[in-house]
Amino acid sequence: MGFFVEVLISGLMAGVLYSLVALGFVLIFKASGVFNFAQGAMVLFAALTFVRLLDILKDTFAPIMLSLLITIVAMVLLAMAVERMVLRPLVNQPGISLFMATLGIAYFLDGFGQTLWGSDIYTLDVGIPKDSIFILESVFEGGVLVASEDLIATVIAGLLVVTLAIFFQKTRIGRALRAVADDHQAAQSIGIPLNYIWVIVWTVAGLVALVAGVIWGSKLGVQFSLSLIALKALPVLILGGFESVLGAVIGGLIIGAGEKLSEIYLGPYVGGGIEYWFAYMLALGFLMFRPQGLFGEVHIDRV
Amino acid sequence: MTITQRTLGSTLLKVDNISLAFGGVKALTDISFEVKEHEILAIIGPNGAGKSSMLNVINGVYHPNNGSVTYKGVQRKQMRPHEAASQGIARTFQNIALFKGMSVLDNIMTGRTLKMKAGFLSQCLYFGRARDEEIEHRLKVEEIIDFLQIQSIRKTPVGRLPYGLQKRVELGRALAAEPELLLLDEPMAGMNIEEKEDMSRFVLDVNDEFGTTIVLIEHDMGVVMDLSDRVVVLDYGKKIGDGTPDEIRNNQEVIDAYLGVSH
Amino acid sequence: MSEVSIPRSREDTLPALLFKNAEVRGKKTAIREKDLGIWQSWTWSQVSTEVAYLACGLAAKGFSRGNNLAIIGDNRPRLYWSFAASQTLGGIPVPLYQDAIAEEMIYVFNDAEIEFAIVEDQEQVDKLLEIMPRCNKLKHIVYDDTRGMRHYDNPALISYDELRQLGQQYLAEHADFLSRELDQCRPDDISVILYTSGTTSKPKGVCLSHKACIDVASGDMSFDGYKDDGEILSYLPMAWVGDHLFSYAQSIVAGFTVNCPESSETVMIDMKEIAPTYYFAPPRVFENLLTTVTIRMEDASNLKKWLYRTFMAVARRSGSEIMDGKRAPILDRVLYAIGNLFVFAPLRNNLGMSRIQCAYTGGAAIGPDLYRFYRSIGINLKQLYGQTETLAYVCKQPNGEARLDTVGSPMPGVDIKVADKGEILVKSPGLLKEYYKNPEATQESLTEDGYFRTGDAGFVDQDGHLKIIDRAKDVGALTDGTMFAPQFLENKLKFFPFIKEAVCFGDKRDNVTAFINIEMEAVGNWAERQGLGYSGYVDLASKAEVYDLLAECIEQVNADLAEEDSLAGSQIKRFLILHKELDADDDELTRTRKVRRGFVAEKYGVLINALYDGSDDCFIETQVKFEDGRTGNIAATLAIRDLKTVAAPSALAA
Amino acid sequence: MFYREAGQFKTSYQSDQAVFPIFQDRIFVALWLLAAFVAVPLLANEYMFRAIFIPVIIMSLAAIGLNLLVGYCGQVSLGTGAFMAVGAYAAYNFMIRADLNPLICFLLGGLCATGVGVVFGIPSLRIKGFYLAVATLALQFFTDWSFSRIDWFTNYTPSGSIAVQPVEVWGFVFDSPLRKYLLCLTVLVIFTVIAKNIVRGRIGRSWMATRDMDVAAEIIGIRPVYAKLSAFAVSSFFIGVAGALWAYVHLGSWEPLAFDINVSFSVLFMVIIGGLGSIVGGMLGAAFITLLPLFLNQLPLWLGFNMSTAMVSHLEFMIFGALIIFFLAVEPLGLARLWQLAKEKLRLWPFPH
Repeated sequence: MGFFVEVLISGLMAGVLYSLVALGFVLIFKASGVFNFAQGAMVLFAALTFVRLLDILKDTFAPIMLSLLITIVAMVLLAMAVERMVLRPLVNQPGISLFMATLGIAYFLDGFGQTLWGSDIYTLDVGIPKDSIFILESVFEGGVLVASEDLIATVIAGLLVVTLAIFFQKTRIGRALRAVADDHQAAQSIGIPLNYIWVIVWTVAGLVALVAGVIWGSKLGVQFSLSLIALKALPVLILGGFESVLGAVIGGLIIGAGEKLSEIYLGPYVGGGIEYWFAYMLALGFLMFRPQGLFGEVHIDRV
Repeated sequence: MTITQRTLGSTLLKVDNISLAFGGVKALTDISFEVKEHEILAIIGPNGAGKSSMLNVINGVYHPNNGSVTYKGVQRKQMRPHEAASQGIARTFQNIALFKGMSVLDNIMTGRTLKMKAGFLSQCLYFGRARDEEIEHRLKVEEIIDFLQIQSIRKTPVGRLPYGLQKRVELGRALAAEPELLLLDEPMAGMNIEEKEDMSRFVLDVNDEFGTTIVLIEHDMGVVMDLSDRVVVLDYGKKIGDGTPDEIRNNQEVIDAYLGVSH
Repeated sequence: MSEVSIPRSREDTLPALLFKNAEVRGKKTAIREKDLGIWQSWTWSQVSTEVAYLACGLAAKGFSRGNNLAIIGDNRPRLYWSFAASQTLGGIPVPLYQDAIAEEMIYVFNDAEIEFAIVEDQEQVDKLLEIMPRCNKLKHIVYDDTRGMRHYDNPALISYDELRQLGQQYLAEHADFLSRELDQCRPDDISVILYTSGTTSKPKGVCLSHKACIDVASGDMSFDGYKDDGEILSYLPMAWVGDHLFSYAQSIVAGFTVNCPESSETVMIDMKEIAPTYYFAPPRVFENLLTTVTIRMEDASNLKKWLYRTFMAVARRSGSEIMDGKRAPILDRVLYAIGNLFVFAPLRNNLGMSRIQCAYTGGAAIGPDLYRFYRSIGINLKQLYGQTETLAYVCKQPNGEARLDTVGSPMPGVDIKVADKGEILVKSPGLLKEYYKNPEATQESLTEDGYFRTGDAGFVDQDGHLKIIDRAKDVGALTDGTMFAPQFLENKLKFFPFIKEAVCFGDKRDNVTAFINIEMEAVGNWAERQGLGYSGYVDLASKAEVYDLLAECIEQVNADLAEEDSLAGSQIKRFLILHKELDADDDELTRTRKVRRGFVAEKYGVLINALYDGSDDCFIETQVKFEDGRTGNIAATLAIRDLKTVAAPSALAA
Repeated sequence: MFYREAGQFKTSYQSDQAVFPIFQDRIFVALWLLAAFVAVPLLANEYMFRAIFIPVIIMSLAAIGLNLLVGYCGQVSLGTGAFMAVGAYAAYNFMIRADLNPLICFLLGGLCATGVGVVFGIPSLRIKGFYLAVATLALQFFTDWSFSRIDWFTNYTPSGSIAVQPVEVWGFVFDSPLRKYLLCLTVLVIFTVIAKNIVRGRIGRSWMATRDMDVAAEIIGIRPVYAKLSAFAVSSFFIGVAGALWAYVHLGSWEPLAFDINVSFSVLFMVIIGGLGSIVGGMLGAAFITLLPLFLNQLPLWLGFNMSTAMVSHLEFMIFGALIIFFLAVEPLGLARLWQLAKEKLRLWPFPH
């Protein structure tokens, strides 16, 4: 039993990180209707930039703060570039070609990041304690072993989610963003120029990517494979629905937990490694019954 | 010269107490009317009166929450659009729904799909049945092109055509299916006078030459009164009038709800 | 389509030749029509079958020898066949312009006592049903296109297909009927009546015989050397003599293929698809074409524009000569070859003229630029001269002898005489037989020795080319009897950019003098380039330098005139420049900007006298209307200038 | 300019509907075939065959296949690699277990791909656009996993990688690059003709109709089920065969990762850059994407400075990415469209329009 819970928790914690990446997708999709395949690449790019700056600025008075600051600036610039060079020329194009465009962005970022910062594996240490601790000792004898970095990650992710939720529900900009998703005219009528909104959203998505990048990075080291976790996040979206922040979180948890559990309990029968596709199959099966996802909105196409 | 009057046949289409709602919004409430063979019926009403929804119900795009549609004596509950098509119901759309990536010829050709039977293999080789079919149906399509007088744009991609011509092509695509019931959703929206006259001419010719029954939605009262044998008036999803153009013209409720405000 | 036994005849008539084609070139395409997206084609044997059925159909309906068949519609195969069908039965086809007004139609229908009409579509049917009450003879109307006709129940109406059905049966029952009918046709029988749209008088029906059509057709064939492999596009009205000759008579005689365009909007496209080998168009058609070309080139890329300009310059220089195999600078030949690859050939291709062996124009004078353009890009454009009464068969320009100012040399078998006042008299194989039921008209149109009075004034130049200079009625004579053709002189003068209007005098006087209106803009620019100051029109018009300038121009004209014996005498001796522009508001011009000779002569009598009494200048005061309607006076003293004249070559010889 | 169409008129629908109605085009195509079947074999050397022609041809086949699905029917798929893998492994298993004629095995490989394609096409009936794209990703990962973890597919080879003998048909061995080249070329030509025939006929039109406006398509009687599934079927058959060829003729020996998601992406790029909804586009794209890396590798040498292979591959990524965005924004119809525009210009020369 304890073991089950341990697996479950570790799964859920992995899930939180998935949802962190998924959040990036959701933000951009909500506000610009773009399915941003480049989210993973943004994670890698952010992490790379951060870790290399850290290395460069290690002798300054506040390396972390500085490099964080610069990385944020970088992400803003990136957002602007994307708006200027991709979204604006492609405005009013069918969603699918925007999607393919983000494929392009992904490739470009991967290439660019590595050209700029090199392609080795960099260890990232922002002082998150790496030791493991026992929790819930009262519940199970022996308790449950969890890595404290996972705990912290979870906390950070949780905070992020909450802030974003508030941002979307309460702030004027946030509401504007939701309006944009619904229809562009409405957005204009609110008086916020579309391009401006896009920049904001991509920036926010960039920051989310940064956070995700830092956490994953400090966990696995910053390396190319980071850009692949985006692929992991896709099923999360399908499960949660593209438009729903909450969905991204729940979906992430389900996928994370499901993956781990299935690997442990089903894997042995089919030769293991099923976490490689389990999430997808889960999502796919799910699609057939609820195409719009758990929290997605139903669309009636009018003629 | 004397011109023989055309005669209306028996009931072709009958809708009974159709109601339709999206979520909470009621689009249609308890609509009933019938269409006789060879008739031209106009559905009019202010924007949002549920005219298009009515057409969508008839050819199975929407499924009514209750009420039934009886077509050629067969009452039906559920029906997919392509089934409606194979039953001989064709339509055009309020905002043109042509296949932008294809030429005028190909667009109209798609209208023949249901009539083409060639097997997959012979298509791969473009030999025998498939090729003969292509030619045979091309002939039919050319007759329609001739009928609509769009010979000069035959091979043009529809995207490049002016609005009025696109509407014509769309009509052509519908005609290619040789429908018995033709649904026209605002065939003359946004046209100038002569374009409207042409289109009216075509609608009459279609009804006359091919004996096609026509249900059309139109805003231009003049056109409606000239073209239609009968007029059904909708307002906020309810039927408030049903009769000959003259009856409608003098129907107080209609005047208040529609004519009064629109003109 | 089932074959029918082909009727034969000893006599050469158009239908007989048509049926003969079915034997000698039965498999060859006789006619095409762009219909339902492709070029529907009929071989000669198919055509003969169709004609046979149609003829029998008409016969079944009671059409017989002596009947006239009205034919109205666009160029359609079935309508062409109805020519042959009616002729087979010894009837006479009478094509009408499809856009003719009701009045005109009614006149023709009654004049030709038409019982049968065959028309293209509903539109024409409606027209006929409308005038039917006033055309008491009209009994039967056959229509080709059934669209929209289903509810017409007028007993007079019958569709082409029904008629064809009837014909099929009738033929089955009367096997040798056609041969018998055909045998009765004689070459001298009237084959067609073409009504000339009379601008002043009522339309007159020009009756042409089979023989005339056949001789003319074969004459043209031998002249331009085309055979049965030709392609022509028939897009001009069937009621017009040209189309009847080219698209009907010649195609039967020569056996080449006629192509009917899909519709009037698609003529250009169809022209490109077919690329005819033989092409006729009135000047305005060529003009419109050129305009579209220039317009389209306007928005071309600079490179293309440059190519176009550069090589067109070369072409204008020596294109025509190169085509005619005349001498041209070697460099130009090279450039032209390159230009041909990059500009001319593609251009011809896009105009659908890449296969043209000869293209003709006529009916009106063609502008020099226009004429030059087509010839220079390698299209063998030539002029012809003729009228309905001569079956458009009088003069044509032989290959290599195309010149702007002539209409070519007389065709084989054509004899031309120049009567007094230079009126041209023609004896041609294509001469009309008579005006239909109008002997007196026939009388006055023909001289007692059987020449046709064209009503055009002209003369034959040294190389034996005919020059048309004027309508005969406008032509006068000097006291010494030399011909005086004011319009001809004035047009020559007006070719100069500096001259806006010119009025020549000389009828019943002993020499020719002229009023000149300067073209303000052109002369103004010239003056500025010369650094010549002027205060306004009157001032500019009176400048000695301007007089010098114009004197030069006119003396060039004189030089040209001297070339021609018959005109040498009418060189311009003296001229003056008017102090005001001739103006329609002052009734000096017609609204169509033609000079009102008489009015001007009277208004400026003083000046004319001065021109002839040898004085060097003359004071004149004229009343003018200004834009705002006020009237005022302009007074000026106009200088009068003597001009050099050149002695005529013959005079030199003498 | 060199198109002289005057006088080329059509007297039958058959000639009007021909693939190359214009005479000059027929000449042009004939020349191409001549070059491909005669000139290249005479002139090209081993390296060219191996590094350029063979891969380009096989990838063209795959790209054409994917284009049928994405370009003509509008259903985006990121599972190309998977279909190729299925084709390859299926062919392999048929060969070692049933010992059939290799060509048969290739076709059977294609058919297996078709089967898988249809199954994974079913979601397309309910879901659209990127949802579908993601669904196809599922296939990609699933096959990656299956062929690396389920040993039966690899015939229990310890390393999990497969090495095969050169293809031998009726005693004729396709071992030399030239022979391989000719084999692939022939296959490509045949399949291209088939593809063209399909897209110009009823099926093709129903695909395009579904792509352009699915609601309207259904309303005029085109059944979405047929349209979409047939597209999936045909497309994956093409891709499956391409996969088999890729494995057998080009690689000769391969491990599971030979058909991973990057293959899917690069084929998709071929289609986008080459031109959505164009047969020629597939080939152009394949040529472009295959040759660009070679070019990039050479470039530094020509420019006289050397660059680490890693650096080159990064640049490659960047350039691909940039190109994709460029084409989507500037010329969504890709190289094929550019070619078509050029042709239009030539036809109207000297007129601009």
